[in-house]
Amino acid sequence: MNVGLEHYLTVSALLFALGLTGVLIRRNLLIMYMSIELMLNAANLAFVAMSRFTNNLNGQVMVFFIITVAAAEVAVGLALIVALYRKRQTAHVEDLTSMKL
Amino acid sequence: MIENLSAWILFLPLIAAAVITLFTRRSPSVSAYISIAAIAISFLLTLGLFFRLGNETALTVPAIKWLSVGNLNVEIGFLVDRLSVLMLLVVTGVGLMIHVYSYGYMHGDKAFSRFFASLSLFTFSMLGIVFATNFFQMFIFWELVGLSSYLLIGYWFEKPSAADACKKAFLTNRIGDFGFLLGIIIIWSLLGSVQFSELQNAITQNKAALGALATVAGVLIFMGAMGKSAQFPLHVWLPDAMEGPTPVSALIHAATMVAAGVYMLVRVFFLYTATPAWPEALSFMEGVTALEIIAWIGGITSLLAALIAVQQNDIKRILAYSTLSQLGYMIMSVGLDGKTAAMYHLTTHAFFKALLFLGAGSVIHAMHHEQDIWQMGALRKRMPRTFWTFLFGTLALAGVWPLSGFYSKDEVFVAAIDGNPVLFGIAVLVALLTTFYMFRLFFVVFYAPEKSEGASHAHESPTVMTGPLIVLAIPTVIAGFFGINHYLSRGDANAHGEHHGFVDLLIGPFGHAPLAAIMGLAAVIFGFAAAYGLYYRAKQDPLPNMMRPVARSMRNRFYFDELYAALINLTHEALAKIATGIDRWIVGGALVKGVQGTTELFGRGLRLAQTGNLQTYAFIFVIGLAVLLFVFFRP
Amino acid sequence: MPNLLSFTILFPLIGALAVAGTPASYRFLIRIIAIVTTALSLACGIAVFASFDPNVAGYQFKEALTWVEAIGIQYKVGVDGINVGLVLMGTIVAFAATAMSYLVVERVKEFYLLLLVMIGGILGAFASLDIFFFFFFHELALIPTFIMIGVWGRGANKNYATFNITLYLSAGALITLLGLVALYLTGNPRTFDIEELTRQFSQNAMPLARQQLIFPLLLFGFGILVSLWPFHTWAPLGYGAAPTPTAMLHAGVLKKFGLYGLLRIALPLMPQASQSWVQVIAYLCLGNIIYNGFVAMRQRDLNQLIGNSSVAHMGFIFLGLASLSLVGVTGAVMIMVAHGLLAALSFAISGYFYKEAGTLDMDKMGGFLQRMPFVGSAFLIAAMAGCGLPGFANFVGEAMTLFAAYQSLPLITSFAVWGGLVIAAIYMLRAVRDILHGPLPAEFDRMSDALGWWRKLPFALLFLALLFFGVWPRTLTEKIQPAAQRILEMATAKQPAPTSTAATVAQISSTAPLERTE
Amino acid sequence: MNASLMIVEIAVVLTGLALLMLDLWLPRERRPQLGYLAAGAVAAILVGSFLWNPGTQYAFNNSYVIDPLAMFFKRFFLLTALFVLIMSVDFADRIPVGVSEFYALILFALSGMLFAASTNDFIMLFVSLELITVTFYILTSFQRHRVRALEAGVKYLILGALSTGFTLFGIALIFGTAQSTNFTEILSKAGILDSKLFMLGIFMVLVGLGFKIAAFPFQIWAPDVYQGSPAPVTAFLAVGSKAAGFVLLIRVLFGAVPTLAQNWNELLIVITMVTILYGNLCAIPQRNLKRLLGYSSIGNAGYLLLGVSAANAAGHSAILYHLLGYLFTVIAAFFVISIVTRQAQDEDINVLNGLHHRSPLLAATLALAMISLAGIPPLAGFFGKFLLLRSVVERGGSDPLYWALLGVALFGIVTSFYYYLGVVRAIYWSKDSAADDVPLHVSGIVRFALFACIVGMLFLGIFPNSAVNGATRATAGLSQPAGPAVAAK
Amino acid sequence: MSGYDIAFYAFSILTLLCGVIVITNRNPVTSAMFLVLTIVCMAGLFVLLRAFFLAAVQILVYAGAVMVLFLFVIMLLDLKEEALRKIRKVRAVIGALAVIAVVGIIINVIWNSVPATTTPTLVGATAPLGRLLFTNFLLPFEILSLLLLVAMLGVILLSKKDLK
Repeated sequence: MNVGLEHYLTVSALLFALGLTGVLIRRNLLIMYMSIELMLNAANLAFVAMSRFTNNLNGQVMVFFIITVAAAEVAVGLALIVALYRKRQTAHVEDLTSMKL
Repeated sequence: MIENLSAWILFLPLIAAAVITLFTRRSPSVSAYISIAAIAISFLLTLGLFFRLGNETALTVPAIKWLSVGNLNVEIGFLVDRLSVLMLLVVTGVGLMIHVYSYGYMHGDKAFSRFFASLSLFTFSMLGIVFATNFFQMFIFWELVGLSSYLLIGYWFEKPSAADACKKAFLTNRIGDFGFLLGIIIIWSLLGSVQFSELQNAITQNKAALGALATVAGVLIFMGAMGKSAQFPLHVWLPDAMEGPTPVSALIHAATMVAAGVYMLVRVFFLYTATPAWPEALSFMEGVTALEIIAWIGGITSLLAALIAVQQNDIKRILAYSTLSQLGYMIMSVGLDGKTAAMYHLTTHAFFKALLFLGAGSVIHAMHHEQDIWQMGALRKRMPRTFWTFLFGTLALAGVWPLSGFYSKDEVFVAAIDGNPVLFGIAVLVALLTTFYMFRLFFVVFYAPEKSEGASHAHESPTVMTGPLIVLAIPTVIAGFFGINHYLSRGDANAHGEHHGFVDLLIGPFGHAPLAAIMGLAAVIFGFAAAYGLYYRAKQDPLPNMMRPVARSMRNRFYFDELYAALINLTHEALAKIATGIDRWIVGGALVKGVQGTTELFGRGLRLAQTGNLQTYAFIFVIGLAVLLFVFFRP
Repeated sequence: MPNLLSFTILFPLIGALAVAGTPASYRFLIRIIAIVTTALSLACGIAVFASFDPNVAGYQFKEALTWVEAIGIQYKVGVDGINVGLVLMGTIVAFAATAMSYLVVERVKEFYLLLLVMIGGILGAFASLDIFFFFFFHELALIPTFIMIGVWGRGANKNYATFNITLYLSAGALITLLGLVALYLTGNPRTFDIEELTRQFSQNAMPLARQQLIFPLLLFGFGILVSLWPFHTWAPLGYGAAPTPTAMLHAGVLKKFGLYGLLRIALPLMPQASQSWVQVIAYLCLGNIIYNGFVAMRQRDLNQLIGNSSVAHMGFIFLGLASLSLVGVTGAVMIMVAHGLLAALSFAISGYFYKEAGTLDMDKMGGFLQRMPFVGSAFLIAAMAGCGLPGFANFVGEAMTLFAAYQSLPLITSFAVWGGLVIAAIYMLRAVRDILHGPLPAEFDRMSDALGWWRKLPFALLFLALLFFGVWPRTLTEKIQPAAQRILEMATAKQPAPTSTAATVAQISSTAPLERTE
Repeated sequence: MNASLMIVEIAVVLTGLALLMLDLWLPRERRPQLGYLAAGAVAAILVGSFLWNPGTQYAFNNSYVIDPLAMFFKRFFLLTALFVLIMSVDFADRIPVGVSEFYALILFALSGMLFAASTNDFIMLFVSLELITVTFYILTSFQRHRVRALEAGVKYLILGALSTGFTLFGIALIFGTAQSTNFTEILSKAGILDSKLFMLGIFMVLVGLGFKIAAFPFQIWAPDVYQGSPAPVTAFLAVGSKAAGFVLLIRVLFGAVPTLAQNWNELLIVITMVTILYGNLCAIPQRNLKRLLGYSSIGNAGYLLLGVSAANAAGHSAILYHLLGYLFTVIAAFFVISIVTRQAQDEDINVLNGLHHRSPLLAATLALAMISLAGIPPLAGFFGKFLLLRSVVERGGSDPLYWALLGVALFGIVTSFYYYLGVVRAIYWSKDSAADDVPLHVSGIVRFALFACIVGMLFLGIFPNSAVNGATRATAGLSQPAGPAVAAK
Repeated sequence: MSGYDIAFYAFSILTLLCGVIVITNRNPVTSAMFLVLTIVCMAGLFVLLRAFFLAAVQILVYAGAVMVLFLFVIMLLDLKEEALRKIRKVRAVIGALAVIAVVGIIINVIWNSVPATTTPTLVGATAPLGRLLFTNFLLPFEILSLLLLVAMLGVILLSKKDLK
């Protein structure tokens, strides 16, 4: 069996699952955020594979966009986390429950 | 034509009531004059109507179309025939006397105007029943009579006993009216009309028109009479109704209103000629007719009331039970197919019982509202006019020849002897008891030594009160000589043209039914003898010592009030408690509050998901997603 | 230029605007505005009633204005025999309630504003011939009710009562709304116009499946609004807490909206469904008459008693409707009018008692007739009318419904007669006995009767109207009868012969959405 | 490429840039006034947009579309931003630094929404969505001296990024299966719905949109973020961001895969039901005003989803109408809350006690807003819910599932009375008044905005004709395929 | 198995392994470092897919810029190792089930309905990519520039030391 689209997509899905698991099990905001980056990368992989196997370059343009957006998002996100850390001296999610119910 | 003035007979008292309520509340005398004038004019017009009727059976009077929807047509009509004219005479005649008497009796009462307004309202309602050409109209005025009775019994409403009594009277009547209305509804649904003439035609043409419901409908209609005429088992309200002013007791609870039941039964007697057709399942009821039930109820009531009367000490209550007993006679008579006899007795009874009540009122007035006969005594000398008129009343009630009561009671006996020997026996026993308790009362009040200060300082009442006594004493004595029964039955074709001489009338009873007449007189003699022996000079009641338990039961009215109280507690109060409980705890509580509470609880529960913890949020996000994915993309 | 009927609705709303523009400190002026506008409305109502011609088929005083053309909503009003009496009754009660509003002393401006809006909504609801406005006006009247109970209400559990009545009635209204929307979508072409819908469905009966869908929605939606058993608990609770004018208007007029809706919409448009639901209605109405009668017997608070008795009276109206006969339906409309006047009178009196005595606990009261012969007598009259005494309009209506219902529902009717004659008498007379009769407790020595014709007017007006229709019922029945006849002709129609059996089966079993491919 | 079609967006972006420039020349204390400039510009653009009637045109390789629907939402967003800017000026004293940036960010978010309104391509969808989302991360935590603001920002950030991940993965699947990301092309691809992978892709895109509109099970962020954000941002989030989600949802579901919208009725119904229930039930015991509105916004997302579930023309126009009513209502509510909480430094319902005495205008506005939210005539909320319910009844036929949906919707509406009227109660008949009975000062322009909101609520409720017509016209272009049941007939 | 296949499996397994370490290692710095490795391995997969330009961008932007930023922040905040915590079993099971369900279904769908593919000929060269970017995708590109501006503003506002 040749390596085909489904193989790439499977890898991508597994990577996506890893990211999801990370969000669920980690309590450190930064690591959670890194896990989300994993998910974005999974999407990137899917795009590139799709692009390759359907002979459509648009997918690669999309990946380009995603990387840009991810960069922007990371910048904002990290700034936020840092700001919060300065205030609360913590980056752990269970400490961030001043608003609930 | 004078019959076209029938509406005035009916509405004059109403107008009087309205005028008094609206304008003359603050001038009592004017109110009284207006009220008296209204009933006097009504009486005169009735007399005119009587003479206009002459030998005719009925007159046609244009009716007012009142309600007409679909096949429900109701008119306010004016039925003018012998039956109604006789009843009109009784109502307006006796009523006029009582109005006049009241002017004296009630003098100085602070709500004098209200009294006369209510009295006029009552007269209006009562006349409406008499004039009724259909069931619906009769029911309307039937209820209005109930209302006026309520108002008059509760006239001294600040007295708790009076307030309770009027409530009791109205409610007991309502139970009867329940049957009455349901009966009317059944008849309407079967025959499509409420008009007496149409119903009579329908039943005459087809005796089985009421089918399986004939007896049921008949008994239901009778329930109306049971309430108004205070028949067993709805008799309990009447004695309590004596809480009202004495003229009211005389007019409403002796002469007229309580007789309305009898009048109604006579009026709709054609219903009871229908043959019942019981359905297969109820074939064992075959042969049971409404009339039979009516007769027995009447008989039982008369006996029961007479027994209770023997051991009462309140002068008005004795008379009240006596009224019950006499009403029982009338009802029994109707049940035994003796409707003429019933009406006859009704008429004479109206006179002498009104007389007795007014006499009692006179006594009470003199005794400063003391009603216990064992506080009175030796009033014969101090109140001669009252004494004499009262004597006539007593004799008439006892049925002493040749007073009016003898003749009418004899007619009842005749009906019983023809119909049912057992009931005849009861009737004779009641006659005996009647004589006994009436003379017990009479002796204790007028002959026995005085037993209180009040009794020794009593004075004869003013003329405005004794006048009506004397006027009423006249028909009490002579009403038997007019052949009222013949006047009524002369309407029938077969009796037409028959003429009776005065002497024929005088001794007639001994001629055509000697057994009845003789038994009646014998009962009077025995009763009188017993009363004379026991009470002629009695200082206290010897009877309780002689027959303890029986007397106690009698004195306590055979415990009917207690029984009913228990019954109501067991049924309505219990159901009400259950319903309220359900309302509070189940419908209002478990359901409504439950739904609200559960909703809020769910809200509070759901809200717990909002822990504030980001990880939980992600968890919920993913779990929700997983569930949706699983449901919609499951392999 | 709007016609008389529109003016009947408009005057209170204009009054509301005027009140809104008046400074709150001009209390007297505000009161005058309210009274004058409701009086004008009353005059219009009387004029409409008087000039209504029962022999003309269809609606009179019609007026229509397009509102939302995209879905065909229009402001359309008109009266026929059914609602002409209700509008008149509404204006009478509205005037009386406004006149009784002197009992409210706090935040007068807001109160009158809400009161006038409520009145406008009530009258609009009864006059509307457009389903949407029919509902819209009802809501317009309902909301001020809630607010008035919440702000000016009394009693310890005022808040609970407010929320209870709000949630309950809103639920009812929304269920009704669903039914009405479904009804609108069933029309072909779709329309909110009641007249048009009636025309459509009298020509082609509504598919059975659709009837069985919409009818229960309307029945229970409206049923909640009318306190059909067992959805009644809001009524005594809410009325117990409501300020007097609000209770008068709601119990008297607004509550009839549900019944009016059933009669105007549910019965004629969904005949087969109506016929199949009649038994259910009949049994439920027995719940109202008997059960709530019993509950009323146990009440010791006058307002609770009146509230429960008013629930019980609704049973007779349902019974009349369930009879599906001319006499019964005419009687039902008659009771609607009569009970409106009666309920308003009862609550006006209890409000007055409360003002004078400071309590409505019947265990504490007694002998009031000595201190207030006028109001006391009025209460006696109301109690008597409440237990169906002839001479008052209630009797005529109740008797008619009972007469009519016996033919199809003998057993239930027998119980209803018991409930109407005996149970009603028990609780009404107990109230009279406890409140009016007996000795007067010393603490009530300072009470005074309604003095001056102005104070007496609302009582007298309601009482006289009750008496008028009781003594001359034909003034009302002759107007109702032709309209009721028309409604019944539709309501008792048999299932029309289907063009083919297969078509009917398809119609019934189809779960087709309401969309039509036109 | 007809870039002139983007004139509205360009104008907004230029305004934003101009603000950033002007900031440099203005003294600190004058900077808050820039908001008026921004508001004025937005107002001018709004007015201008009415003079421009481009019909239906496409640009940028069909990825951008101007049609009545787009124009409706563009005007909607402009109006929202106008109100939000006015509110922000009033709020400026509570923003310690970067007021002009705050205004500029609002404008940039607005431009993202404007693009979203014209989206006709999944790539555009992603990009405009990201522009909105990232801007909101910043706006949410703009008051960085408040821990709650930061906390809200972080929560929004993590969950937002999570949902972005799903959206992206979904777009990838769509791209791979449909070989295109253009809505119009996808619509014309026959048999694409046979691909389960494609459907999975759409589903995952819906996850992202569901997050934006706060639909179950992605609603969880809303209460915290609403509570933590500055009032103008919350208002913008509640109205603008939600509407953006809805316009994208409409475009995707009814513009690209209308048949799927029909086939997925069960999915949509279930989500709608749970969303309505969740929002309304959780709100019952809620005491914090902004949080309450957060739950309420979840409930309202549910109501709006009714129109999506109905998946018919009536449903589409009902969504638009209801959103319009929701705009005035929620903006009005946040105006009042923003003013009241400034003085009280607290957001508990208690701060409303005695508001009636302190400022009748504010009291009346908030009360009207609550009544409108509760769906009581004659206010806008009533007619909106009426139209939504109507669309479901129309679709439902005798299908029990739709009637269950209606039942739940009614239950939700009735339940919502409980807490909306609780607010009204606090305003008008609370027993103990707030500590100080100081009258609240309301500036002229805010007063004007409040009046505009009230007029909007009342006008939409009493004269819904023009708005309904507008909504109907705007959605007329959407495909209206016959429902499956009709096809079976 | 061709060399291509071997390379694919190698890169895939490496990517996933590194990913596992990212989410399991308790030391944030290690996590970040392994994320960089993951990204680099992915770049390898990109190369296998003939997306050379993207592979370069991936390494330059992602591994180079983004991850450095991450590391920088981790250092700045001086994050310690995450303390072990009690794992609530129910929660763990449900979470695991949920993730397995999500991924299982996705993979299942992928294998069941993967789109028909043609022989891959596409090469992700820079020139065609650039052409596309500035023609068909000009609008998203411009919007992204706006997004970057926003991000810049945001970062400055959120992290400027003294608030003026």
